[in-house]
Amino acid sequence: MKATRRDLFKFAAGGATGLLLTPAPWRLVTDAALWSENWPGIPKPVRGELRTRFTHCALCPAGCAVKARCVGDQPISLIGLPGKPLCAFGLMGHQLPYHAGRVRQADADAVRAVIAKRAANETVAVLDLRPGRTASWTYRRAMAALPRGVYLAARSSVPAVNLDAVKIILSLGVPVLDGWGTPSNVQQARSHFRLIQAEPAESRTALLADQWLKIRPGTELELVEALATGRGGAGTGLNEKVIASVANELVQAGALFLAAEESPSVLELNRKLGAVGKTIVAQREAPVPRSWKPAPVTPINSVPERSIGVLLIDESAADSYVPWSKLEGKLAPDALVVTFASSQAGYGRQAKHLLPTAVYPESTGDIPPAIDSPLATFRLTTPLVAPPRGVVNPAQFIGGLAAIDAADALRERAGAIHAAGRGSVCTYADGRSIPVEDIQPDQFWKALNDGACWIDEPGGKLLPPVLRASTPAVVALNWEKRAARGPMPPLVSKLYQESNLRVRI
Amino acid sequence: MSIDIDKCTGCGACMVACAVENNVPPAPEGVNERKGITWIRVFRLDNGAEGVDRKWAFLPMLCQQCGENTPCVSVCPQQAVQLDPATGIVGQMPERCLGCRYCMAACPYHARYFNWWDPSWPAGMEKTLNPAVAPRMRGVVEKCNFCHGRWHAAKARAAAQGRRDLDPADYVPACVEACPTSAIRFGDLNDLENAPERGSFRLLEKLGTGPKIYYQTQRDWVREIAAAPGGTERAHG
Amino acid sequence: MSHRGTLFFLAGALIALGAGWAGFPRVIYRSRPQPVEFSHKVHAEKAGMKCEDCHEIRADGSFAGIPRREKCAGCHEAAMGTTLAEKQFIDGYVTPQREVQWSVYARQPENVYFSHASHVKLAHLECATCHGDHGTSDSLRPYQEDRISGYSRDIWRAMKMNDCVACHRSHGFEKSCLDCHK
Amino acid sequence: MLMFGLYSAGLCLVKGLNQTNMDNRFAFGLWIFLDLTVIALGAGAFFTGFLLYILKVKELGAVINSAVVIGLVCYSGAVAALLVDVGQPLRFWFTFWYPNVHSMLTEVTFCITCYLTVLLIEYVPIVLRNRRLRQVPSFLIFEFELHKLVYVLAGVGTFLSFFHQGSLGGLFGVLRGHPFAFREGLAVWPSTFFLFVLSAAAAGPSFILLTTWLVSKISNRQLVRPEVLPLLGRISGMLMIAYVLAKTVDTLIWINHTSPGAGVPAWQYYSWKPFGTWILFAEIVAFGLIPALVLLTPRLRLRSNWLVSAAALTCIGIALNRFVMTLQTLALPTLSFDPFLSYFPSWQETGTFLGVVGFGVLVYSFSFRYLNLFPQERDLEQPEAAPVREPALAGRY
Repeated sequence: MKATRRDLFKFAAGGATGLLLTPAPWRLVTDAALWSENWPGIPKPVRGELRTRFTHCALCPAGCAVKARCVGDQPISLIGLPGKPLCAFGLMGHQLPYHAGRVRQADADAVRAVIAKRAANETVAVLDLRPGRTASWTYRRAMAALPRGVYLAARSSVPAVNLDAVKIILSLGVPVLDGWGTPSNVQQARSHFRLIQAEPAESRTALLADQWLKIRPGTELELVEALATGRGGAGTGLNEKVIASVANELVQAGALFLAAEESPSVLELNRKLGAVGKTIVAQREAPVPRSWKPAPVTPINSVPERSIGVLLIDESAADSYVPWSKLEGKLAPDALVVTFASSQAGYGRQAKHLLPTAVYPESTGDIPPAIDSPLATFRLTTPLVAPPRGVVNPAQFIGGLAAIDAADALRERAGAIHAAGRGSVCTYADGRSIPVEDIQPDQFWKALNDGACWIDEPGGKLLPPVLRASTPAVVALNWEKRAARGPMPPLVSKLYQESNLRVRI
Repeated sequence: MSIDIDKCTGCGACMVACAVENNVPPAPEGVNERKGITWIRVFRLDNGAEGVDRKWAFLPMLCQQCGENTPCVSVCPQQAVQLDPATGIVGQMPERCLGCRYCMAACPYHARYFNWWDPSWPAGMEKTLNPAVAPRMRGVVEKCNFCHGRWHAAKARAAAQGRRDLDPADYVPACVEACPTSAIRFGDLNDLENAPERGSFRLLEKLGTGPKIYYQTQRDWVREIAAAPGGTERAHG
Repeated sequence: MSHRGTLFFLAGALIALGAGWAGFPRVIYRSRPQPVEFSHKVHAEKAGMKCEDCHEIRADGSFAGIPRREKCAGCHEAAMGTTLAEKQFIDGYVTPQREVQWSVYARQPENVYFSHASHVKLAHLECATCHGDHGTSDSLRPYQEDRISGYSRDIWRAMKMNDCVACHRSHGFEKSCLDCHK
Repeated sequence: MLMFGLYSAGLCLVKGLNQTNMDNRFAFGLWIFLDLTVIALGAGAFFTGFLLYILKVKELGAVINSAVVIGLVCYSGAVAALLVDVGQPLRFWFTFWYPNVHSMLTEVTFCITCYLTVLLIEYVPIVLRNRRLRQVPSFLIFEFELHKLVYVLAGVGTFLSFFHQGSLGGLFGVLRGHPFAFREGLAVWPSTFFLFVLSAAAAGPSFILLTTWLVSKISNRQLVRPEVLPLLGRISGMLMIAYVLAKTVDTLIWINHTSPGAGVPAWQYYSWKPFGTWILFAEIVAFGLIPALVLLTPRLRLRSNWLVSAAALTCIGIALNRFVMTLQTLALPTLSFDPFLSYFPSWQETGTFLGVVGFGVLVYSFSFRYLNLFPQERDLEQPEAAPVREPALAGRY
């Protein structure tokens, strides 16, 4: 018998009916839906034991204490300590190692060789974009050891601000409420100081300030003069009644007077108002081993033109940048510029070589006392993540040029601090604070590494700072400005792109 | 949960902390504030004045966890949205969601977000994801659930100690934990000490959706703007 | 004529049924052996160990799951028995300090939250209630995963959502999706 | 056009909905508008069926087939668009497996799918009338059986479509979050439920009238007896007038009671350009009352150009109403600090839209070419069929 077309139909129909009575079709439909739960492209978070580790945030000079929640050794979220919160940027810190623009590879040895050759008979200069660290001391030691070494700091040493004593702040465009100083301190002090913001732009601080002086761009110093002398100030675009009342206010309350830029007149006014020595005090550094012989800090302006043969720039923890135009003139015609950075964003374009560095939270180092801490402090930032292979530690590299082993510099300094026997160490895990003389050096060192802060004892009156004309009354430190130069964690898109909360500067 | 608008400085810490906690991916190319995913989103209000009289206020907006005839729950065709009777949290089930976006149309607070893109993190960053929260797939709706992963963790911790009930300290959402000015406070509305304080208001109360987020402010213009429904010319959405 | 048609019809139906019931399961699951031979029986009986000795619940209530190499190495630093499996394990993993890439039979989908702590410590469930006789099995059966959805076959055996829901319902614990989903 | 449609739909399915210009605030776009509109226009199918088989309005036998095809076209198109519109098409069956009975969308999905099958079954006999198929005896029997069924089907169909037309209205009526759309209900359904049913019923006949007229113009044949179209017009007109009245009452209630109750004075909605009060006027009077009156005045009704343009107006009116309910609702801000939103479909959306339309035109014209859509056609002696010119159709669709 031969099957006709109709039989074939019947056969197919039978097959279909039969199939419907099996799990197959239903399972396929279900699986298709399940597949949509984990089709390619949906990552699976790593499971593991949850641990808590402590470190300090190295993103800005505030150096807030950080409590990291880790799965195994991998931090999955950062948070501040109770009462000492992190800023938005700090909360994303653990994502920095994964930003797209990161540079990972370079031939460090070749660069080292070249520098060593030229260092013999040319001026070698180190530009330190965050002075006051132990690394900075290493640079100064190295430069002292080299025949013609010069140590340049991006900014001269900053006096500290004693926020507790502050009654009123007149800020010339300093983002006081938006990334300046230690956010938690500013927040707590906010209740007892009045903020007058003189700024042309409608910044966040300006709008949150008690009073906003909307001055014409570039008339900050004119305003200062007017406040000092009580005359003029028409150029600022404010009427003299306002200026007078502000000046009056400042005199009433021993004011702190902030300025974004270095200027003698600002300094003068601060002195006149009696802020210096009361609210503007000397920045104190933690003790340093006596054996360390540092080179002096050379102001960039005093470097002779076209004198630098080799310029080494440490961008690894930059908090303030020097405009390239300012450096260019100082370089010899065939100068060799090497920058230590994690991305091309900074001086990478101008430098001949870029040696990749670890980024927070991979990096190891210490954070100088915050601008709003009148007391000396010593805080380590210890790696939460292992840095990738091929990154260079600038301090060890530059130290190496002068045959200085900087690997243990931090430990040596900790030893010196312990030897001094002053102050106490506050451990974050248990929140206890122990006087230094009560613990052993290695305990002290261990505590520092496990997340602890050494704070000098408050004793003694706050010394007035040594102020040169070039000293900024108070430097504006602002992660947003810094971020404009350096890479940002991917999630900042939440602030800049997916909401209109902030605008890029 | 109660939010003090006067304390909010619009720093955005809550938004970041939330995204980190809940594995919300960073924005792909071409995402704007209308296509992005921000379970908590800080809106910027201003008093409409110009120049030095101009004042800002920041209003953190998250799912209001509506308690009475919750708009999104009733509309979902396949029970992907649910009001948890025990916690009062409005839960969104990404694995059940069809992606019809009816719930988003229904939500007057625009607190629901659609995954327009496949979730993607820069290479290596998926290691930093939070195992307590499952990443969502493309084409589904997601929203704030008061960091439910933390609630689970807290329960597990309690269980390990043989407790069934939670202490208030055991469970705090990420935004609350991160807020530098503690403008956002969190607690069980059933406890007396968490009863909304006098003068606090809720957004679009008249819609009768019974939101569980209470806002406070001393500034009249803020109250006037925040409390009034219907758009304003000086909108800053 | 017409019953000839019926014949064809039935033939089709039968073939389809066969394919659907017998053939389909073979096709849909990808099967792979576990990297190391392991006998729960031996550990339970000879060594007299209990489940929680290896599969512990951590202090924070999270579940450690399959023990990591260190834990095994705690006993098996050097060979204790004479079995080939143990020798392979020590040479292949303990000595070179490699982690064993186990395939987890009971691995739930990513969006499922399951707390062993609350089920074991509060509800006092036996492991066998969900895991069956796995604890007394003498050898590890090959791991079968669904080719399309990528989930383990064991989920379909005894750990489907319906199974959870059924039990929760019977004990009146069924509150909301968020109880078990994340 | 179809190709382009398929391509853009494919893009949306493969790359995801980021291809569209919809966003978190404008969660619904062109497609939902399309769905609501075509389904409303497709309502002609059920209503004509209802009149013909249940109320025994015999004249309508002339257009019933065409009506069924239109219905089929519209519904299948709508379903296709919906499948592209959802983020996870693979999970479509969840709605049937885990239905949430409180959701209007569930109601819609259920009814539409059921009704689509009904339409398919109704479509079968039309197919079977095809000359060549008629040679197969067993099909003849089958068809005969079906004919007994058709009354049941019509009943079921009417019931189903009555529901989903309504629930489509309910879709927005229940949006408590959008005072602009929210309406208090009669029984479990908001008033929009019934308004949609009514308006759909009103628009359906008009649309059939329109297409019939179009087709006969294009194929320059007379398809139906001259009295049929005016009849359709009259039906449409009567329903329309009812609809307009109901709508007016509803609007008044909403302005004076519902909306203020939600804390929004109604004028606020219309303070946003370009949606001034004119849109309300257009919806109710220009595209509602006027065509209704025209269709109800016998003298005008008998003039084909008046008749047709009135029908057209009606259809536009319905489309406008659907537009207001979907897009304007979403565009209006709810929070005080919301902006008024604007939205313009991306080319992928438009492509899919056109694809659906193209598909509709294609199916319809093929059915017209090979099947016997207009039984009376053969009675009215005519020259042989002229080929169908699609673009012309497409443009006017």
